[in-house]
Amino acid sequence: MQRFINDPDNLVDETVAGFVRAHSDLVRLDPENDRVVVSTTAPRPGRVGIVTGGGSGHEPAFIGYTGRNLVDATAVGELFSSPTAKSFADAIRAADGGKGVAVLYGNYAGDNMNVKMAKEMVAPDGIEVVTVVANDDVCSAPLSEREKRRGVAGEIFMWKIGGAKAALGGSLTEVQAAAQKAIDACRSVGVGLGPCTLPAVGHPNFSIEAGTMEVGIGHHGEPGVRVEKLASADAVADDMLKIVLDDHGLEDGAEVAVLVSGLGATPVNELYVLYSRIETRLQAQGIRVHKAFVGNYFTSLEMIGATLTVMALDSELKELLDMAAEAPGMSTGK
Amino acid sequence: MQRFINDPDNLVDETVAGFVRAHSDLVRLDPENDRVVVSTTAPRPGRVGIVTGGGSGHEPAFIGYTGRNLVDATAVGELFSSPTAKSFADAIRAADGGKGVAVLYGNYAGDNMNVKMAKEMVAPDGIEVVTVVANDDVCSAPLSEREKRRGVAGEIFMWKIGGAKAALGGSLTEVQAAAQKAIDACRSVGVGLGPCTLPAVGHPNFSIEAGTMEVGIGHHGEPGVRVEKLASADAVADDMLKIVLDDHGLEDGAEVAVLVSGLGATPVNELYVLYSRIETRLQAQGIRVHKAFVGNYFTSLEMIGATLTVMALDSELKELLDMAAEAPGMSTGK
Amino acid sequence: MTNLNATQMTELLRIVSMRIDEASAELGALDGAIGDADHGNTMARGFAAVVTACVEAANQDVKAGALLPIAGRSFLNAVGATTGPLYASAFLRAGQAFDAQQDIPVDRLPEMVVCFCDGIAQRGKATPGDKTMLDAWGPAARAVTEAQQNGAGPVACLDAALEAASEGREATRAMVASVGRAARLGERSLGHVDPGAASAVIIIAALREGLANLLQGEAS
Amino acid sequence: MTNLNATQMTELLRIVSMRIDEASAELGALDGAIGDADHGNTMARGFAAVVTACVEAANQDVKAGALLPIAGRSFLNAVGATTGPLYASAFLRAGQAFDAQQDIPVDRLPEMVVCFCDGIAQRGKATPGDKTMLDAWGPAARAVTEAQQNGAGPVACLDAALEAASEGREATRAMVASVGRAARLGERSLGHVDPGAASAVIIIAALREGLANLLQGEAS
Ligand SMILES: Nc1ncnc2c1ncn2[C@@H]1O[C@H](COP(=O)(O)OP(=O)(O)O)[C@@H](O)[C@H]1O
Ligand SMILES: Nc1ncnc2c1ncn2[C@@H]1O[C@H](COP(=O)(O)OP(=O)(O)O)[C@@H](O)[C@H]1O
Ligand SMILES: [Mg+2]
Ligand SMILES: [Mg+2]
Ligand SMILES: [Mg+2]
Ligand SMILES: [Mg+2]
Repeated sequence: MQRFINDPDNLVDETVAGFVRAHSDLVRLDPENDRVVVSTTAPRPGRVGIVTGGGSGHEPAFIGYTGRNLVDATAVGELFSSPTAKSFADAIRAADGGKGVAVLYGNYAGDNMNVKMAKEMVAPDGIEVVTVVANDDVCSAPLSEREKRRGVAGEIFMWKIGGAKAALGGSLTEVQAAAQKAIDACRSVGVGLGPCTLPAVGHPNFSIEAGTMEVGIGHHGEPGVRVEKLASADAVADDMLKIVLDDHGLEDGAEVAVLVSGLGATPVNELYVLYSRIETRLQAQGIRVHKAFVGNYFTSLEMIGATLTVMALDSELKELLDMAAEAPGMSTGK
Repeated sequence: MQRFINDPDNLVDETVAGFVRAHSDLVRLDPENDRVVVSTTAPRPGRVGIVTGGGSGHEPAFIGYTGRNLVDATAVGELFSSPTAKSFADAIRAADGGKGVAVLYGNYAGDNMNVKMAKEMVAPDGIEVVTVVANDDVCSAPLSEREKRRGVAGEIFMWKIGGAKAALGGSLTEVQAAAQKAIDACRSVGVGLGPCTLPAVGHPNFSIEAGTMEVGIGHHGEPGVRVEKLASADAVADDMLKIVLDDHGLEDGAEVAVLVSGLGATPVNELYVLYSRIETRLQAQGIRVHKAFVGNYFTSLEMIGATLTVMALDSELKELLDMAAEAPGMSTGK
Repeated sequence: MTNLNATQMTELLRIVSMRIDEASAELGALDGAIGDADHGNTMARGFAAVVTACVEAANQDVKAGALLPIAGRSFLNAVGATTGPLYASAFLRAGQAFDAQQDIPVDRLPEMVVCFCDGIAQRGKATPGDKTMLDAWGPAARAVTEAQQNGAGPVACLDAALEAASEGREATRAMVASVGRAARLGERSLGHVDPGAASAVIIIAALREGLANLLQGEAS
Repeated sequence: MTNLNATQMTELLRIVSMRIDEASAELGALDGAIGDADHGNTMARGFAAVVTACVEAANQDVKAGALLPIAGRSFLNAVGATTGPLYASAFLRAGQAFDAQQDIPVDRLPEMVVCFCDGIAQRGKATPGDKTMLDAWGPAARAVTEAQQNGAGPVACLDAALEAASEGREATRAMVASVGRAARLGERSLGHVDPGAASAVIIIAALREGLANLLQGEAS
């Protein structure tokens, strides 16, 4: 395992410690809970609070999206494990500015249960809590069972939109509706070329044979829907886009935001190669890219591979997406 | 080779194509030369132009630092190869706003020669050109022969400072002096845990045995000064910091900027683990971190490893560093 | 011995923790095949926290019945994950069945299996055949109830639970996961043992081992 | 045959390009050991561009002497890198030695080696023993001059150049690099052949091969 690790059991604590020190202009640690990262702008009195949380190992997600006009407080879990209910609850308390809190998180059994328990825990504090559950990962269930799909990189768009709506003074219901609309408009797919290793386990989770790729892989290495011969970048881009668009049903003239994220060990230049092809094909179908994000936005330790997320935009989503936001993992808009 | 590649010979062109499409709000392709990326804010009439350039495979460097208050035009080379003299010359022309152009690049034989030839090429255009050569890589030569050292991630600080000085209306001499001051104040070191592969070659450049690490590695995989047993993250951080500080001679009370960059395949969370230790040790020595950057800022394809850069700050460098800048690879300041 | 006091109960849980820890790599590998490889870590971390909390509580001289909610909260706060809420609910349910002011009657210890099953089912809402830990806990709970009705002693009850849980674990191989992380695998989950079912078997085996040790220690 | 026309000169360069291309993996491996593995790619790309440009120029009916600066510029614009300026200067220097209005006298072809050496030395400012391509081109150039003085024919001159360049290449093993990318290696560059010296030998061998082919073709 060629990695920079001390004791694997301390990896998450050390990550969070380094993170809040490196970005002390944008975030701080919750004084009550060192598994909760809070924006220096939070809580915002009179504004809806935005909370998320998830397992570690996806950096800059989840903590990296804590910041101005984005997420107010983020609960941090062990590697690939949901945060505790208590951490979600403390994040909710930290984000609460008196107008309620929207918890925007991904559809995993653990997160579902822990968020639910967190809601119960903060009920005595009188904090009104709503949730939006990201389920953008197309290959994880058929469209007819969308509620079973995993949440993946589309969560970033959900946070961005929810954060912007809250910053504009939207009510709890309005923020929830905007975040829901954002994730409803997102479709994602992942392709894996190489596995990742949980340091405490010490060897890869799973294996991807050299010369093959796993289409539809989850961003913890959950197996995909097809194992195929490794194809060219263009063929992979076409395949990803087809998976996303077949599910999406966009019309000619549609406008979209596109996110191509590396999974951790794919060279950044290759993400641009994928993006170039994706934009070409979108254009050919009469779909306009309003805004693109290309880079390591939502990783899976040192997995080799990439994810594609396409969010369909209407004028409201466009305006919210374009609004300035500043966080360690994403600084966008003016 | 588990990579997203079409024809390896087209990789650079496809990268640049994807890059300018994804970031069309910030950059465009030079209409004369598709190996030159130009900021949408360039040329800035009455301002000194900032140019850089280097081999590909380091994304977001070099192209990613083209943008507002940063680099005006960037020449793009093949993977790990200096751009052509013509590309440097075209970048100089694209950046020229009538007040001269500062070419801020790294100390490699090819870049030195190609920049020199480019200067000759633009002489007939009447563009005044000065150069600053980054040589921040401590392990690549003894301090007494600093002019022989390679330029590595310290280049980012050099661009940031030079770009800010130019934006403030500094003269060509002032911009050159500020960039020179920045790189003089930088020390960097790299540690490699795993090799990288040029797609046209098809197998790794070099090998790093499992369980070992290469201290002082160059960011093209140029061998380091020591091959050692892979140590803990803290021990690696201490070693890197010692190499940098022994060379630097900072005083108690000094203020610094710190950049910890991944080399391409190291999980982002581990960079924060390294950073946490580095800040702890700096503090213990009475050195204050004014600003930190942690992430994949200057990579080497899918090399496993990290680099540390420490820049000593005075009030001028601090002010220039803090100035707002916006480019695909770095968005900082307000 | 008719009752287990807090120290003895802690000792039981320490054995569970030890056995889970030993199996952690194996559980990680099972989870790696159809999930995300962290099941060994989360279970080991959770039970380690349970033991720490119980040792502390036992030192404060509480009754064994009071350990169960303490164990539940410590598991929940230590790991989160899917197993955090599930085993927290398991322990809390057991806490409801036993009086916090009393030690735990040895004869009733096997009821913990039934409580665990109920707590997990209630929190996780999985149904039998979903390929989860419930496919081990469910048969184990039924086996305990049946054995108790037949007048079996506590170790024999746990023996029955262990056998049923092991069969349940093996049966998960033939199931297609339909809740939890592996649910997205569809047919590809076939042939793999569910990691949560595997750890359930280890817990029951460790409870049986611990109880037998305690009774034997007393007998000798 | 007394002169090489543009088509024949292009043919010579095509053979150089072919041989460099064949050796590209090997050159990459040599560069990988002490540098950054791109030397094979850059040389192959550079000479491919040279051939393309020369074919085009030869079709426009220029004289062979005019090909040399065209080759230099095309190499420079194709690859950049370290080799771009060095081989561009090499070709440009050769261009100065031959009249652009004339074809290239066969007897004088070996002078290209001397010109290459001078152009590379002037641009790169390396000194002998620095472990660069100059440690092959330098001995080769001296061998050509000496052979010419002894009245050797053009193929024999290139034979002498090839032998001297090969020895020079082998000698780089014992050198510690002090310019170029490998310079930062210090002692660790010892024992490795310099990739630039290795490609220089291939160029000279290909020139000799090409010239011998042309002369033989004429003789038969
Ligand atoms: N709803 C549920 N009810 C009962 N058990 C569940 C449920 N969802 C998941 N599980 C169990 O959890 C196990 C996985 O636990 P673990 O790996 O620790 O968490 P995660 O899936 O969050 O990584 C599965 O093997 C399965 O037995
Ligand atoms: N100043 C110099 N003069 C002559 N040759 C040089 C000089 N610097 C480097 N070289 C040669 O260049 C070769 C490396 O070329 P190449 O790998 O193509 O470029 P880069 O080093 O930029 O990757 C070295 O093996 C060496 O022979
Ligand atoms: Mg998990
Ligand atoms: Mg190179
Ligand atoms: Mg798991
Ligand atoms: Mg090279």
